[in-house]
Amino acid sequence: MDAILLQILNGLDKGSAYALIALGLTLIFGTLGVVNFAHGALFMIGAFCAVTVSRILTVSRTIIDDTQKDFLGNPLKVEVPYVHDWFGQATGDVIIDWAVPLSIFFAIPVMICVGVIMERGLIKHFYHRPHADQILVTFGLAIVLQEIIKFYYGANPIPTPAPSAFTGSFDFGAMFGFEPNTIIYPYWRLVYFAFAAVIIGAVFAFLQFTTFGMVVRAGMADRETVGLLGINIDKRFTIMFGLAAAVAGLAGVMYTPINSPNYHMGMDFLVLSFVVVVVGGMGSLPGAVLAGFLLGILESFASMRQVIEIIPGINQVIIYLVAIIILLTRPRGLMGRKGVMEE
Amino acid sequence: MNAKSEFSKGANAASTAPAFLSVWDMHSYYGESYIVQGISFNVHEGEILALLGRNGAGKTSTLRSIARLGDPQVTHGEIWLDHQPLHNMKSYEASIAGLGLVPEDRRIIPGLTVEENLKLAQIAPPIGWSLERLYDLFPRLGERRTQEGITLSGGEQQMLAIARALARDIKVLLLDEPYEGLAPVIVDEIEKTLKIIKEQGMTTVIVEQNAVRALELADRAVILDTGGIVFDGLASEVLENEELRAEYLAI
Amino acid sequence: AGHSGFTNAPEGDTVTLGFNVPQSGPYADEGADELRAFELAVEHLNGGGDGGMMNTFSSKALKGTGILGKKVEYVTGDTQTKSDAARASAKSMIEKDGAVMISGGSSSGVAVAVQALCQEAGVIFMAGLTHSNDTTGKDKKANGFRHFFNSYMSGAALAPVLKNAYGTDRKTYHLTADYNWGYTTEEAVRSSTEAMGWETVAAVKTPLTQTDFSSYIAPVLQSGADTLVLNHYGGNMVNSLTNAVQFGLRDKQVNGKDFQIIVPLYSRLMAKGAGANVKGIFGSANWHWSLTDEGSKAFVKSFGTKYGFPPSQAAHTCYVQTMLYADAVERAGSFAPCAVVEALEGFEFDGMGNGPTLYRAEDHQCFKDVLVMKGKENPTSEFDLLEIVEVTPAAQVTYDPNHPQVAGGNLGTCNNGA
Amino acid sequence: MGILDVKNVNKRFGGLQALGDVNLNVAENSVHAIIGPNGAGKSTLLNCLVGKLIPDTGSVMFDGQSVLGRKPFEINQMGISRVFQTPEIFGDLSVLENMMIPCFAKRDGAFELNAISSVGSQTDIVERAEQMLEEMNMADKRHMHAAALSRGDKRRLEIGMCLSQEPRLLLLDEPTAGMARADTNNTIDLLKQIKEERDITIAIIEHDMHVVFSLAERITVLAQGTPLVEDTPENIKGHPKVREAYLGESA
Amino acid sequence: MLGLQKKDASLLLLVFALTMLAPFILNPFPEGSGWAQFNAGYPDLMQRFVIFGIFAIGFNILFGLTGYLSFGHAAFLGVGSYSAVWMFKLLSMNVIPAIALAVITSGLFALLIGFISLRRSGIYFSILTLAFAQMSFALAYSVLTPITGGETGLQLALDDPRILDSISAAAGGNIPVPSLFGIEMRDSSEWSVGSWVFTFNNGYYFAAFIMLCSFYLSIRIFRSPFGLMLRAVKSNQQRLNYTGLNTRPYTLAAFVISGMYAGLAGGLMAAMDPLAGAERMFWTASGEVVLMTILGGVGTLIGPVLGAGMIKYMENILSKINSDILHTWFAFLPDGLEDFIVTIIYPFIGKGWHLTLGLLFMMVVIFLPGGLVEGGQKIAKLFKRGKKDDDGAKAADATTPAE
Ligand SMILES: Nc1ncnc2c1ncn2[C@@H]1O[C@H](COP(=O)(O)OP(=O)(O)OP(=O)(O)O)[C@@H](O)[C@H]1O
Ligand SMILES: Nc1ncnc2c1ncn2[C@@H]1O[C@H](COP(=O)(O)OP(=O)(O)OP(=O)(O)O)[C@@H](O)[C@H]1O
Ligand SMILES: [Mg+2]
Ligand SMILES: [Mg+2]
Repeated sequence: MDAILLQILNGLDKGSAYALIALGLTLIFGTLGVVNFAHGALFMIGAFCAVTVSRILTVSRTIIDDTQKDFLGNPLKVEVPYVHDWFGQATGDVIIDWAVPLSIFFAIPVMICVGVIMERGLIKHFYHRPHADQILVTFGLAIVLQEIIKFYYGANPIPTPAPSAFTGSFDFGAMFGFEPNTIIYPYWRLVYFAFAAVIIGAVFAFLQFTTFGMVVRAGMADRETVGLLGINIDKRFTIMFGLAAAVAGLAGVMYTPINSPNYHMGMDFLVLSFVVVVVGGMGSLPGAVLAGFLLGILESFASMRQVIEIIPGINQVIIYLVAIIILLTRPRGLMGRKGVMEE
Repeated sequence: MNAKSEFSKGANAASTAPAFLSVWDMHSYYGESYIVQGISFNVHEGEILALLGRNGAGKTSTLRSIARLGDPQVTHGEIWLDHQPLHNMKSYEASIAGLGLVPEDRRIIPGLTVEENLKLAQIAPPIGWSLERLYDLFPRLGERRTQEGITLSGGEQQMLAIARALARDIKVLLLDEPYEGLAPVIVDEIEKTLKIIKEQGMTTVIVEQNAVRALELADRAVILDTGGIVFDGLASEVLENEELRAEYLAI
Repeated sequence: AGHSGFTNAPEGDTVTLGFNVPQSGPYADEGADELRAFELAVEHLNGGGDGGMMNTFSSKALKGTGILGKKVEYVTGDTQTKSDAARASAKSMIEKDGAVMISGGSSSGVAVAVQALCQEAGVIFMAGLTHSNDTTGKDKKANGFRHFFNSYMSGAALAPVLKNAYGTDRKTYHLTADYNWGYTTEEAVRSSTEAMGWETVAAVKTPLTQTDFSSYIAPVLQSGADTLVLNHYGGNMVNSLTNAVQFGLRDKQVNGKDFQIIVPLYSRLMAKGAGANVKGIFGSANWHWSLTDEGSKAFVKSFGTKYGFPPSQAAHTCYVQTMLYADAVERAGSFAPCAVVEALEGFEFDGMGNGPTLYRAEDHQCFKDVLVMKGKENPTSEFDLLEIVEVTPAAQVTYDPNHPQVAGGNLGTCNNGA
Repeated sequence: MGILDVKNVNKRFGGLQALGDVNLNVAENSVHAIIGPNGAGKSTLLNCLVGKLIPDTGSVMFDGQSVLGRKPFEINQMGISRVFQTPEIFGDLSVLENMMIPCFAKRDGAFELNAISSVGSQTDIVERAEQMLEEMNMADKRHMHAAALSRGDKRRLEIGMCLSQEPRLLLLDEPTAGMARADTNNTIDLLKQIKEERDITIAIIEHDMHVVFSLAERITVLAQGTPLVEDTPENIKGHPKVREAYLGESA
Repeated sequence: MLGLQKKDASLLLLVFALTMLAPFILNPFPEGSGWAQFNAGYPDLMQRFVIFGIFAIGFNILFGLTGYLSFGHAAFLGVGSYSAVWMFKLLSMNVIPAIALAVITSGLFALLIGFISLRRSGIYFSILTLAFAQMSFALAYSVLTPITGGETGLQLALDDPRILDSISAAAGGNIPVPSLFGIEMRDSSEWSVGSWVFTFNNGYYFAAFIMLCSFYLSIRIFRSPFGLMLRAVKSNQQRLNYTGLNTRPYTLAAFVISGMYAGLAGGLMAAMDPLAGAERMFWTASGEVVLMTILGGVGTLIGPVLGAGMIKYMENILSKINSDILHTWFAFLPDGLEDFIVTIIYPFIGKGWHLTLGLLFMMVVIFLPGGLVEGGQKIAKLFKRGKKDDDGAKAADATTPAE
């Protein structure tokens, strides 16, 4: 029982990551119909926004400490962050500690810019081109973005911890009368879950309660006719792209404390996010979110020792297996709309 | 439009003409195929102009060029609507400037209901007929307002396409084969509507294969053949001119 | 090119070595460090720089005049940490550039694949970072040599230290990367810890492509285990360790003991990726820059002077492998692979950082001291993340070539190729 | 007993009764027209005949065999060909290739793995397709991409494709909509000629009364999903209800 | 010729000439010169060109003709490789049975996966194929290690049974190498002219011969009624159904044929280098063949081969250029300038080769929509301009897909 509850919790949180990534992708892929292989790269850039912010916060001057020696036996150079100089050691440390949450404010404008530039400069010319061309150009872009990050930040993962207030975990089990330590849950993951819920809600509200969503859907189905009705669809597509990039970026920022970011993290998530979007059904936002959570939870169950013992290797394939079953039983995924990318 | 620069800047015959909509020496291409081969004509405020010709004559291409749809690409020429230079505009700007086109294959937007299709037309200003008024004119649409637009019958779709154009406050209405697929009674109905909106001062260009009906409705007619104008005059003239009818319209 | 009895016999006054390292993919930084070491080794062989370990190496055959008087040149390639790509790259070095020796790599999959290729082609393979037992176990090849230690040795070296630190009554939970290296490492650590009385509660395999290990970590406490062994390497290890710390495992008490985490194979770059999470965690390593023997000091000095930071253990291995190869050629007086194999088989040496070392003839595995490491509590710099807690003497990690953990396979005979 | 026998067919879309108890009997070798207001269910009825829709209840027999439950390609292989209301052609292929495909289907059946011989070497097919294009007056366009055809031409091509299959029952959904008068007349002649030369049955939906009255031997009037009357053209023309509900004053 | 139209026949001849003369064409720079780095005329890379060419040609039969974008084709390649290696292990080092089994098993595997995946179209189909391939990869890498060798790949061992070869098995502790009735695949002969060295490798010519056959077959398929039907599927499935044609067997046949091409490529790969790794089935490998096809030109005959060549060239040549080599190239420049130029170029070569690849992808789609073939056609047109091309040729173009 508690084992199952635990995996549901784990699944929810894995699911919120999947859902958040898929949400950004489905805005571009499910709604605008652009096969965006660079989406993972956007997620990765978001994560590196957090890295960059913590680097900026720890920009330091160097002092020589004669009492200590470095590996070559020379006096040790010690780095003192400027924030220490400006705000004092204690406040400075708190600011550095809160780098990840602070990066949200940095990431939003950056990601919107990245999205807008990407759309205006590149994707714009590909709406009416075959999907094959979109794949090639966005894949190329993804590689380029990835390599740029690799060039500046290296290939090694870069630890980007959560504020110390959020380290450690929370004993759920004890709260609900289970044995202590049976159901523990890290604080940061709770934060991530809540954050995902807020973002998902906000995006829904934006697309549901404004005519924006309808216009964009219409524009994707038939740009020409929408133009005939006096609507500047290009502008809205651009906004949509900026929004999607921001969502992807924020997902990345908040993910950094969970897993140290590295330059290929986007590629690692790419295939999975496509699977989530398609299983959710093309063109459906709720579908993508639902599929994210569903796959997250099922993946968690499949990784239970008791399950692996019965079906060895199930944890390796569960996501794909479920995807196949869903796509075979429901022709357009969980909640897909007819006619979107069916040919 | 990369062709913009090629529009002649100085002496433009069109701009001085009293016409409401005027097309002057327009050339358009689909890729490399040269389709609209330098046509000029004027439409005066409040009149109905019938644009006729055989299949493949270039009628649709002409309307699409005027509506600035990008394909075919206009490489040379001027288009003026009520003193506004359409040839410098994109299609959405042309629409805001007052141009309304009912495209030939109706172009109902998949995924949207009937009502959403209409509402879409009322997002950008200027807004024309209200939904109620449109449903009054086409009760079938009112009954089906929540049905997905593309599941309508062919004729119903045609009604929706016309209604959608009227939902915007337009200065000129371009109709590409509006009677196609409509039952004779409905054709009568639409004809009446066109007359009504003409009385209200609407300027209309109608492309129609049912030439007789179009000519009976129209004040003037332009006949196209392989991308060029072969006749420009009063509609009644065409009806009377056996030779012309036989040669270009087979009626 | 040419037919002098063996593949790619050097013709002019130069000899070409092939350095095949991951330049793209997750291990690119490790690869870059390996490449630095290779470049340094070539510099030293050609008489440049301060000579590095050439001065401390017990064999004095090398003179800084290249190898057998031929200037050393090298080509580089990208393994992408994929066996196919690694073989393609190695093949191009052999077929196009005329390399007589291939070295490098940072995974066992690649090492085994390239080693087999070199055996077929008739060139020498000096393995880079590869830790699986298989490389010199069931997949051993006569033309291949490994300086790096292996899973068995990790287990053997760790056990006594763990016993001292955590006692003989522990319940362990293994998370194991679901592929060959993971299997051999789990087996090694399990058998050595079980031998000292620890109980293995569970062992769960995790997919290679897994990035978030939460669903594997969370049930650990429920199982009643008080020790978690992460048989993970690279990105897997960074993530699983980060996740484990996130779940607060290290703050917990189980069975009345502090919960502990163990990482059998450590590397400095991984420790860097995991950041503060490594503090106080035990693991093993092949070599570390803080060793104070003469060889290590010399190497760290020349590497650090040239590049500004201390070398990683991967860099050390690659440097040493290049030196050992060059030395063997000198001693054999020939570049012919079979001559080199003969010179290296059973070769004993010292001064390369891990004390007296033997290249065993039976399986071409190196036997030397193994380090047991611990994440440092108060690092002074970004390189100073691990500290040596124990140098386990070679004798303690030496095993019989027919030991069940490494049994199988056939070394075959050396191949000179064309 | 007719070649096509539709009994008590019902089809609902949600709350809408698109077809209600439709009975229709088409005699062999006749031309049977189905007319009716827009949205009457004419296309829906055809959809039920070719397997695009499955009726909720009722039976559809073709030549003594039930059509229901068969896949579209099986139904076509039984001898029913259909022209759609909006042209369905192979836009990416040339006009000639468009025409060859139905010829292959006719000769080789639903599937034939002929991956080695070249299309050009199938002289019978090529000749047949060329001949069909001649008949449809489209030979000069044989190398064009079908997507680049004008709308009227697309429709002609589609009719030609269906005819080339020499079906026993040809279903035409507004075949001449948007077609120039001259071509409409050609099409009427062609259909007449084909009907005379071969034993073919034609069911046609049309809003163009000129076409209907020059071809049809019997006419069924459909309104709101149910047959209103079935009679000869002469009687239909004079039928007051039909005049009111459908034909309007222009008939 | 060979039942082909003149245009196709000349294309085939061209490809024939190119493959036969590849050792010369790909080695334009004399040994030892700075540019020798760019020579690609060594056996392994030449083999790779033709083998990935086969893979891409086959993929194009499915994707180019029917428009069904499979994102799991690497699975068939992997299965082909595993089958071939098992054949080497169990039966004989002769490449014929190995390749035959590779083609058969991958065909069967494709039949199974195609039968299920083709129930859906568009992106849903793509994700189904992707899912199957990823499952194959994951299992091959882990649970199926006893069959696949897992991480280290499936390799030959000295004590493999090799039933048919047992008598002639090479003595002396070395594993025998794949051969065609005694002609060893890895054997090469060399020809030096001046400072040029040209290598003629048995394996390459064997693979090239098979590639030519596959290419010929693919031309026949493109021009056949079957090919026409596949293009019709891409254009309008609905119309095809109402024209009395059952689309399913057509698409399934195309899927299986392209799966067998992939298996053939996999088998050949093992024949050239008897090792089969699971990474061959990873999604990036499937993605690679998609990219190759698009890069060269979807639906064109020669495009996929060009695309394959391009990507493999970048992967194998560009990645090997290191800063040392750069310095030797620009050594003639004054020091400061040399360093400057090297710093500028350095991020794009060696470990930065991916960056160049990404940029290349973007450049090609942006400037040559239609892929490399389109670029070739544009150049050809420039030359033709002077010759005043006739309209007849243009009209003929419309009936046949571009090359
Ligand atoms: N997308 C296109 N690409 C190339 N040529 C085209 C394209 N669309 C139309 N054409 C060609 O342009 C010419 C004019 O076509 P257009 O559609 O304007 O004719 P139309 O007068 O509207 O005919 P119809 O009465 O049949 O609708 C035709 O010859 C047609 O083949
Ligand atoms: N998929 C569907 N879902 C809901 N309603 C539908 C669907 N298809 C058709 N209808 C409705 O069924 C009715 C009959 O449509 P049908 O297309 O058969 O008319 P029709 O007689 O062919 O008219 P027209 O002459 O205008 O083409 C219409 O009112 C239409 O809106
Ligand atoms: Mg038209
Ligand atoms: Mg209809």
